[in-house]
Amino acid sequence: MSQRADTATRTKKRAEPESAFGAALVQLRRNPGAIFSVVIIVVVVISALGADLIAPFDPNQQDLSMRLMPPGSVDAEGHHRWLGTDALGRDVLSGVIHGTRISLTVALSAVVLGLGIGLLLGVLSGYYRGWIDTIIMRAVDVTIVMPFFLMALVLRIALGPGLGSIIVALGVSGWALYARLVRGEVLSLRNREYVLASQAAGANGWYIMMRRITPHVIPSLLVFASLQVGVVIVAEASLTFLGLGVPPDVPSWGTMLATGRDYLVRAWWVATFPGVAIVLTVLSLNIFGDWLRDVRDPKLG
Amino acid sequence: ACSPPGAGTAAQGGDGGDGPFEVTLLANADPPDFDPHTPGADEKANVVMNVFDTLTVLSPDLQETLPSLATEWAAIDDTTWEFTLRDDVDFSNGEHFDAEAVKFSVERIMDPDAEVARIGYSFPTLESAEVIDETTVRIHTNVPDPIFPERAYALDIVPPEYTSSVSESEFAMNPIGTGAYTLADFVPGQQIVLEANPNYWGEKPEVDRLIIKPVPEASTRTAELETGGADIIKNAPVGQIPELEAADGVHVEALAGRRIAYIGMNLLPGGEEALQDKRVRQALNYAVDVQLILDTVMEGYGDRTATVFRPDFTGFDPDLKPYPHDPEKAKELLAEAGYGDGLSLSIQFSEEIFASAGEVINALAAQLAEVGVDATIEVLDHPSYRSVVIDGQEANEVAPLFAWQWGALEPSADSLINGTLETGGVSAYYSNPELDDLTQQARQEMDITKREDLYKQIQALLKEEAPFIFLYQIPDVYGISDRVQFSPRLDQYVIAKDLKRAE
Amino acid sequence: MKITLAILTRIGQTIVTVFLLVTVVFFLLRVVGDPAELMVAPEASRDDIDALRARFGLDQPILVQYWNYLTGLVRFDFGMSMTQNQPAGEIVLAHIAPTLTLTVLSLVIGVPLALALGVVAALRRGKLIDIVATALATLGRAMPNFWFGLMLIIIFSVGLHWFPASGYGTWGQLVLPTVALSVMVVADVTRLTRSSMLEAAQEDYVRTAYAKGAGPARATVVHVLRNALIPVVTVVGLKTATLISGSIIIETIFAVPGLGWLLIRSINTFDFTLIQATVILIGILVVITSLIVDVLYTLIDPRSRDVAKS
Amino acid sequence: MSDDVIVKVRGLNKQYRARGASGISRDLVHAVSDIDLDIRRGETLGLVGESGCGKTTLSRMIVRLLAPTSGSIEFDGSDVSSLRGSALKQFRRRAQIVFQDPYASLDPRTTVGESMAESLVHHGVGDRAERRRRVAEMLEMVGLQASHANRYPHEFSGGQRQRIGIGRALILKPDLLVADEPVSALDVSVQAQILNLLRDLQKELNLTVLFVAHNLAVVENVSDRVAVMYLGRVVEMASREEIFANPQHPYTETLLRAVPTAHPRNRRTVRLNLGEVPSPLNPPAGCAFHPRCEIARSGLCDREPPRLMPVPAGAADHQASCFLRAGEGAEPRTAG
Amino acid sequence: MTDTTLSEMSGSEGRASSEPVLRVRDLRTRFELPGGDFNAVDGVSFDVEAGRTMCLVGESGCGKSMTSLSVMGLVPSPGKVVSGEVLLNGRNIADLRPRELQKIRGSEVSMVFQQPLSALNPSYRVGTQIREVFTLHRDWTRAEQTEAIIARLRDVGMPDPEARLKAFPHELSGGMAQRVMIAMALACEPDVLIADEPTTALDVTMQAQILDLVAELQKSRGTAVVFITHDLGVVAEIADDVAVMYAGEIVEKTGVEALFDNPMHPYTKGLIKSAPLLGAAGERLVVIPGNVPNLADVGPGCRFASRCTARIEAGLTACESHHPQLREIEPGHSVRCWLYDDTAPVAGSGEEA
Ligand SMILES: Nc1ncnc2c1ncn2[C@@H]1O[C@H](COP(=O)(O)OP(=O)(O)OP(=O)(O)O)[C@@H](O)[C@H]1O
Ligand SMILES: Nc1ncnc2c1ncn2[C@@H]1O[C@H](COP(=O)(O)OP(=O)(O)OP(=O)(O)O)[C@@H](O)[C@H]1O
Ligand SMILES: [Mg+2]
Ligand SMILES: [Mg+2]
Repeated sequence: MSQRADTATRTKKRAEPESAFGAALVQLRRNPGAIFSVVIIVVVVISALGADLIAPFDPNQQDLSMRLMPPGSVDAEGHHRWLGTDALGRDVLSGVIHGTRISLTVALSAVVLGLGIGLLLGVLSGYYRGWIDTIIMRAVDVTIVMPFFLMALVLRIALGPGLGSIIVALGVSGWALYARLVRGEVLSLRNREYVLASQAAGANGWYIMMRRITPHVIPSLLVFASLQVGVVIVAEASLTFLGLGVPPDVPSWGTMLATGRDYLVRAWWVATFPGVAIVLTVLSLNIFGDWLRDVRDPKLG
Repeated sequence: ACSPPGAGTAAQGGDGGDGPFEVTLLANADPPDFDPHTPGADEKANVVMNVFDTLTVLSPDLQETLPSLATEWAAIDDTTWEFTLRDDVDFSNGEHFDAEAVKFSVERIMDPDAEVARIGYSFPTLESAEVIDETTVRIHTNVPDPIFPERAYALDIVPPEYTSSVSESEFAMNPIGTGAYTLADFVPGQQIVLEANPNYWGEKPEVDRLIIKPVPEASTRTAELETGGADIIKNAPVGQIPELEAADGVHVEALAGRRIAYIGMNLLPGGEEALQDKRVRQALNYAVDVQLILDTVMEGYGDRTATVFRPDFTGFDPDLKPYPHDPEKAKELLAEAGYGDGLSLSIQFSEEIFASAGEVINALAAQLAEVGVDATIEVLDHPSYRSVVIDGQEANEVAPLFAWQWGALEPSADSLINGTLETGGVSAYYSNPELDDLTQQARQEMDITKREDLYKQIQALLKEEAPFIFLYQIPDVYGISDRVQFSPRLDQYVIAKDLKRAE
Repeated sequence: MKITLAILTRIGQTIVTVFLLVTVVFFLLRVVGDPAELMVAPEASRDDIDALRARFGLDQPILVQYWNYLTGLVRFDFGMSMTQNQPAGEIVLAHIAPTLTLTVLSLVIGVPLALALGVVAALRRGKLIDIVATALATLGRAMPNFWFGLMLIIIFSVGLHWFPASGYGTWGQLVLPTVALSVMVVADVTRLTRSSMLEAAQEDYVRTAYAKGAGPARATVVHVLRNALIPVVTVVGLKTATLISGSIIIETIFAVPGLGWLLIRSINTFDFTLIQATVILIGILVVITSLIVDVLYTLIDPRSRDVAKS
Repeated sequence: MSDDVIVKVRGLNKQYRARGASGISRDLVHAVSDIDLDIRRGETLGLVGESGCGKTTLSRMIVRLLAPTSGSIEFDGSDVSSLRGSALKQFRRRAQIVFQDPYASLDPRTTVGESMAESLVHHGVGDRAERRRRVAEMLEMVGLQASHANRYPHEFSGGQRQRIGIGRALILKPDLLVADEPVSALDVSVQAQILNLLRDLQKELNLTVLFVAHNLAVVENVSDRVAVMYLGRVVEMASREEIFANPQHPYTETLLRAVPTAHPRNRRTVRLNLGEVPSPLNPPAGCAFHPRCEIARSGLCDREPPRLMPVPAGAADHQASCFLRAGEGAEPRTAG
Repeated sequence: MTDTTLSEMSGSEGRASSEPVLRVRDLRTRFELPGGDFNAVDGVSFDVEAGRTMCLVGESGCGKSMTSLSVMGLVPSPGKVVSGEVLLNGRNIADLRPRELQKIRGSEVSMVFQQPLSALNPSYRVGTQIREVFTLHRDWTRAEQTEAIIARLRDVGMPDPEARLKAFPHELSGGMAQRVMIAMALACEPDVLIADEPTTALDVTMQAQILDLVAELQKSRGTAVVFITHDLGVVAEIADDVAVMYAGEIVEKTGVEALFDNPMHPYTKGLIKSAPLLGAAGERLVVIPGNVPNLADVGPGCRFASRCTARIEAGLTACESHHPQLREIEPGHSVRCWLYDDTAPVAGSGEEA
């Protein structure tokens, strides 16, 4: 008997896909934090895509005679160095802009990689249960227990230096979280009546996983991923700080921070601006992710 | 610098002038152990050099060989050195020092059956030790070794009775020597405390306690020095040197160090084709402006070298000038060699290979780019980098260009050439029979002028052949509290008994 | 009866996880390279390297090495450290205390603070204090912690001379690393507390409380908070695990000789046995933490207790 | 029509392993125990029982969405209880199910048309156009419009969704339709629409229906025969008229007494003391109903579970699992 | 227990029995949502007298729960009571300060909800949750509280109440949990008990017991009960008076027998006929065509107009354009329908008037 009222409440609470989008737009207008985060994210994405057009200098262009110029100064050739120059005389602003591209590429690829693995294994684990589940979940445990830096180091050595191995390292160490999340969702989805209905219609396991389960997992996974992008940006910077990350000639926020740390007192701008870029971006991703979640789950909204 | 409340570190103990004088030294990490005869000399030096004595010592510039446990020495024949020993020396546990202890130490080092790896490789010429009487010992070498008395600086003397009565690892953790200090306390990760040895045979040192603390992060070491949490830090990040120079209560002491930085080239068969051409190698040397890098990136520290010879090396040729910065010449040579349209090379390094390696390599790469050499930078973590370069000839994973350095302890180029240039050297990616021959001759030449002459020939050959991009002598920069008087040594050791209270 | 069974099963799972961890770490490390080459001085001869290999059994087939290692573990023998003349197990044990001290301190400081912030933010939803608290919490996630750590040193040690910049042993030395770690705790726990408060506030039983005549304060503290804490416990548990294994950077910066510090050090010296021992110990600590969380969970959530009844 | 059995269930059991919070408790839930059941071709068999008594479990086993722990299910003469793979798929063409919750049983991200056509796709029926035609036809048959095929479930009310669910189940023209509480989630006014629809469709398509409900009045309205379940067992089975006019099992009597009256004038005047439903985790020994039963006899009813037997003794089409009532042919009936 | 006499005084004895304990006048509860604004409760008025049970019936979403929550002053945001009065013992709750309102809730008026298990706090023992009511409203010692808790649990027919005190909600069946809820609601002997579909989540046998329980307790205490349900069977079982709601409004209001004997509103008629009745086997059910309108866009006319067949039979034209008022057609029987209203405007006259 309970079901009748159950569904009555559920219709009030459940956000349906189409109407949620409209509601999301309306909500966006009402939420200054979300507007701020969207603006920052747009700026970041634009800098990443158009770095070559926007940045005033080649980020790798050195001039040892113009090193450590403070923000706002004008160099010998009369160019403004809005955010100053670093120890090799490279333009900090240009570095920050180009750094966007690398940091974002690394973070997004790592998240996509981790998400891909996590989604696949999480769905398999949650759908099939049994020994597949046991194996995958033990692997999850091990990955989570394994120190991230050890994994990063080993992968880096195994795969050689370069962006690829960092992406793999960051991605591989993230899969377990996604897999866990996905598995949890799948466990609750696989007994939904519409999944059973599909089974009754003669669908096989693969079809059900691909068509009836995965599409429902993805939205909450994306919300989580948007938060995770921020985590990965910070993790990349940390790896670089420990010398396990992005090579020093690649202008990423992490490398700028890592090399700039020696100048924190003498030339604060070298590390501060990329630091601010990280903080703002990650902050925005977090606010955005929170907001996405609120919109999806109107119980909190 | 004033002291933070509650810091409670011993560094402040000696401030008053009359209390015990404590000096705090910050290191990167704890040494693995304190056995002077096992590898890891650099990490252990802070303890070993203070706890143990050697037969001879070198002057801070490494030019002069001075008496220590040995009062005098002479070559008896081509392969025998005789040392006369002090008779008034006891180990800190009371065991008496005599010729047997020297023989024991030599045999310990050379023991082929030792449980653990010993540093036999540091004494390539050492054959055996012979006790003549209590205060006389003879060292036999397998080939004539003119510089053995200098090498003896690395030969730490251990007490035979104690050493053989305890296990390897016990000795390694509880070292007993004749030195001015004894190991009073060791808390892994926190501190090593050395205390003045009351029974020391020499002059009583001013520093009562030397405290060595491991602080892995360089910026933190700088901060500790600035806050008074430390008295001496080594190798502050170059970028922070001006900050230290400006800070209150702290001064900077620097020295052109014993380590020579260079860019190695993989010249073995299977290495980069273009580099086989001497003109290309020379062009690379012309292309770089090392002095500019020293003046800027290195904040004015570090001395340009013409080749890999230090000024203190036997036979150093002061007239041999470094390659000048001449991009035009470089382009010309490249064009001659058929690389006028440019050349792509990759350059490998690890951040730890020398100070500011990342920035230096970046700057070098930018300079190479100006003459059309596109140098892709590849950074490895230090351990893997080491394993790539050291003994990596067969695997041949090393990049065409790689940043490397060598720090000979003696004022001789021998170990450097042996390790990095002589055919088959552990990190040699070069093979030149002429060089091998000259090196072999110099090694065995007892006559000093002839030896000097051979080394001059080697230097000329090196400059001409340009198997490296020659860089500079890596500076040893110390940040020092104003309460301590310290003059750096070329060998980078902090010898506590040489430290003085500042007036 | 069933509770004991539950605990036994958990311990069984733990053993399996640790065994897998050991295996993964063991083989991963062997992929990486030969420690013998890395350990000797550059000036060493090939014979020295071979001697070293023989000494640590690195010349044996890998499966034999693995078997020997496993049989050693069963006897709690983690092997000799390759760089330090001591059993790896002893070295690792000597480095547990600083990590645990920092972890516990940052939890003791961070969790109550985060709870307070989260509760206030949830109660004043949309108000200034909510925005400030959430922003601060988010900032904690957004700031790379090495940067934050260095900033702390520059401001509070170099600038203000309030606290020593590094080391371990005095209370003063614990302040800055604890703050740096607490920020990580505060960030996540605040956010979770806030959202789980908001969620619990929607529950029917809160309406019941109001219908009974409870005021907002009572409804919030007695009814909402208590239930909101349940998911928070889980996250604090996970967080503790990250604190234990993730204190690497903080320990490096503040020169705290804990497990993270040891791990980085053994990674840098390629001391395989020490890496293995450290990772296994970290693994065990993490798994113990999750056991403790499970127990706490049972205490705080009566629904998870009824496994025992029927 | 009368004695042609299409589904023959014998000794059917289903046990669930109930997982505790820590994931390791090994309690067994006996959701369905020892059920024998025949469904005759063309009839509507109503299945009633209280929440948790195993109705859903039984109905899902019959269409093989769940595998039985033991026992057999014969469909049209062949055992389907252990079918797998393509044989199972073939069986599914002939036995379909309508779910209880009209909101949960349609994938919110799939159009109604696609959901309905899904079984056609899996069974390779027709091409796209043909499938679209059949979906349109079916939509109209259940009282919706062909144009609704392109809409998403959230655009429909509960009653409309339930129509879609029925349409989806019938599109393969199955022989057996299991309807698991298809109207429990609906308001009375909509419930009436759905009940009428089911009745019409059954006639039109010559369906056999297993109709599950907890509302006795609903069951009475649609069924030819009725089975009453209690705690995993069928305790009584008879034709509709028999069950309502002449209930034999004390539990059935209890159920009937508990139904609210249709008019205030017929209000109950005595307070009912009906007891609590025990947990299926550890059902009472013997007859599961004996702790609540007014006529239970200790030493008889608490020993072992009674089986379905003809009651009154020798009755052709009325069975109940009650020792006391079965023996009534011999003993005079005691309580009223 | 002086309270009992107090509540009795203010309840059944001290007041003329015609004086209702609860009067709701023209209550309007509004939701302003991005998707449109609407009145979930739209001008609802009713009275409940002490010792009587007033049933609110209607389909899902018609505003039954919002009505009850408005009476309690517990409308969830963004909902708001925008007009009308709720007079409890003559005092308008809208005029009360929050503290006074809190004093009233749980002591003068209390409520039982539909989902007993989620309405109980999962983290506290049953006894603790009942005790909270006493802590909030009575100056009793712990021992007195415990005694009263046990007494209340016994009242609601809880077997072994001393042991059940220590139970957590998840250890109870739905029926037991609902008894606890009722014990809690009646703990302070309120004048008014609002029960929002208290049996919908329960099985028939359980429902029968709960209905008995409510009726019995009410009789013994003289409590006024507002009983919300969608099940006409339950109404028949328990109600004295009935109000039928449709789309936020009351469309018919009368005594229970009158409602079943002589339903007037076409919606009420449909409702009664569409429910299958025991004993009426195999009959085709009467169906109300169409669906409940969306509250956010109700037209100017009768909200039932689009589904109403009677309107067509009677040839009424006003229904789509003019909103009917609730009128007392017979004594104690009010209907909101133009069929019973001679003043029904003729088509087009709306625009003219
Ligand atoms: N997947 C499952 N795991 C464990 N127990 C289950 C599972 N599904 C059902 N059960 C249990 O089996 C018993 C029968 O459940 P079932 O759903 O068949 O009952 P039902 O009669 O359909 O109830 P309702 O009227 O509530 O739908 C219940 O006690 C239920 O808790
Ligand atoms: N929190 C809310 N936000 C927005 N709309 C709401 C909210 N709660 C209820 N409503 C709307 O108010 C109207 C009345 O709801 P209410 O809960 O009173 O209905 P009900 O008659 O109690 O229905 P049910 O029988 O399903 O309990 C419905 O249309 C519902 O959608
Ligand atoms: Mg069911
Ligand atoms: Mg309601």
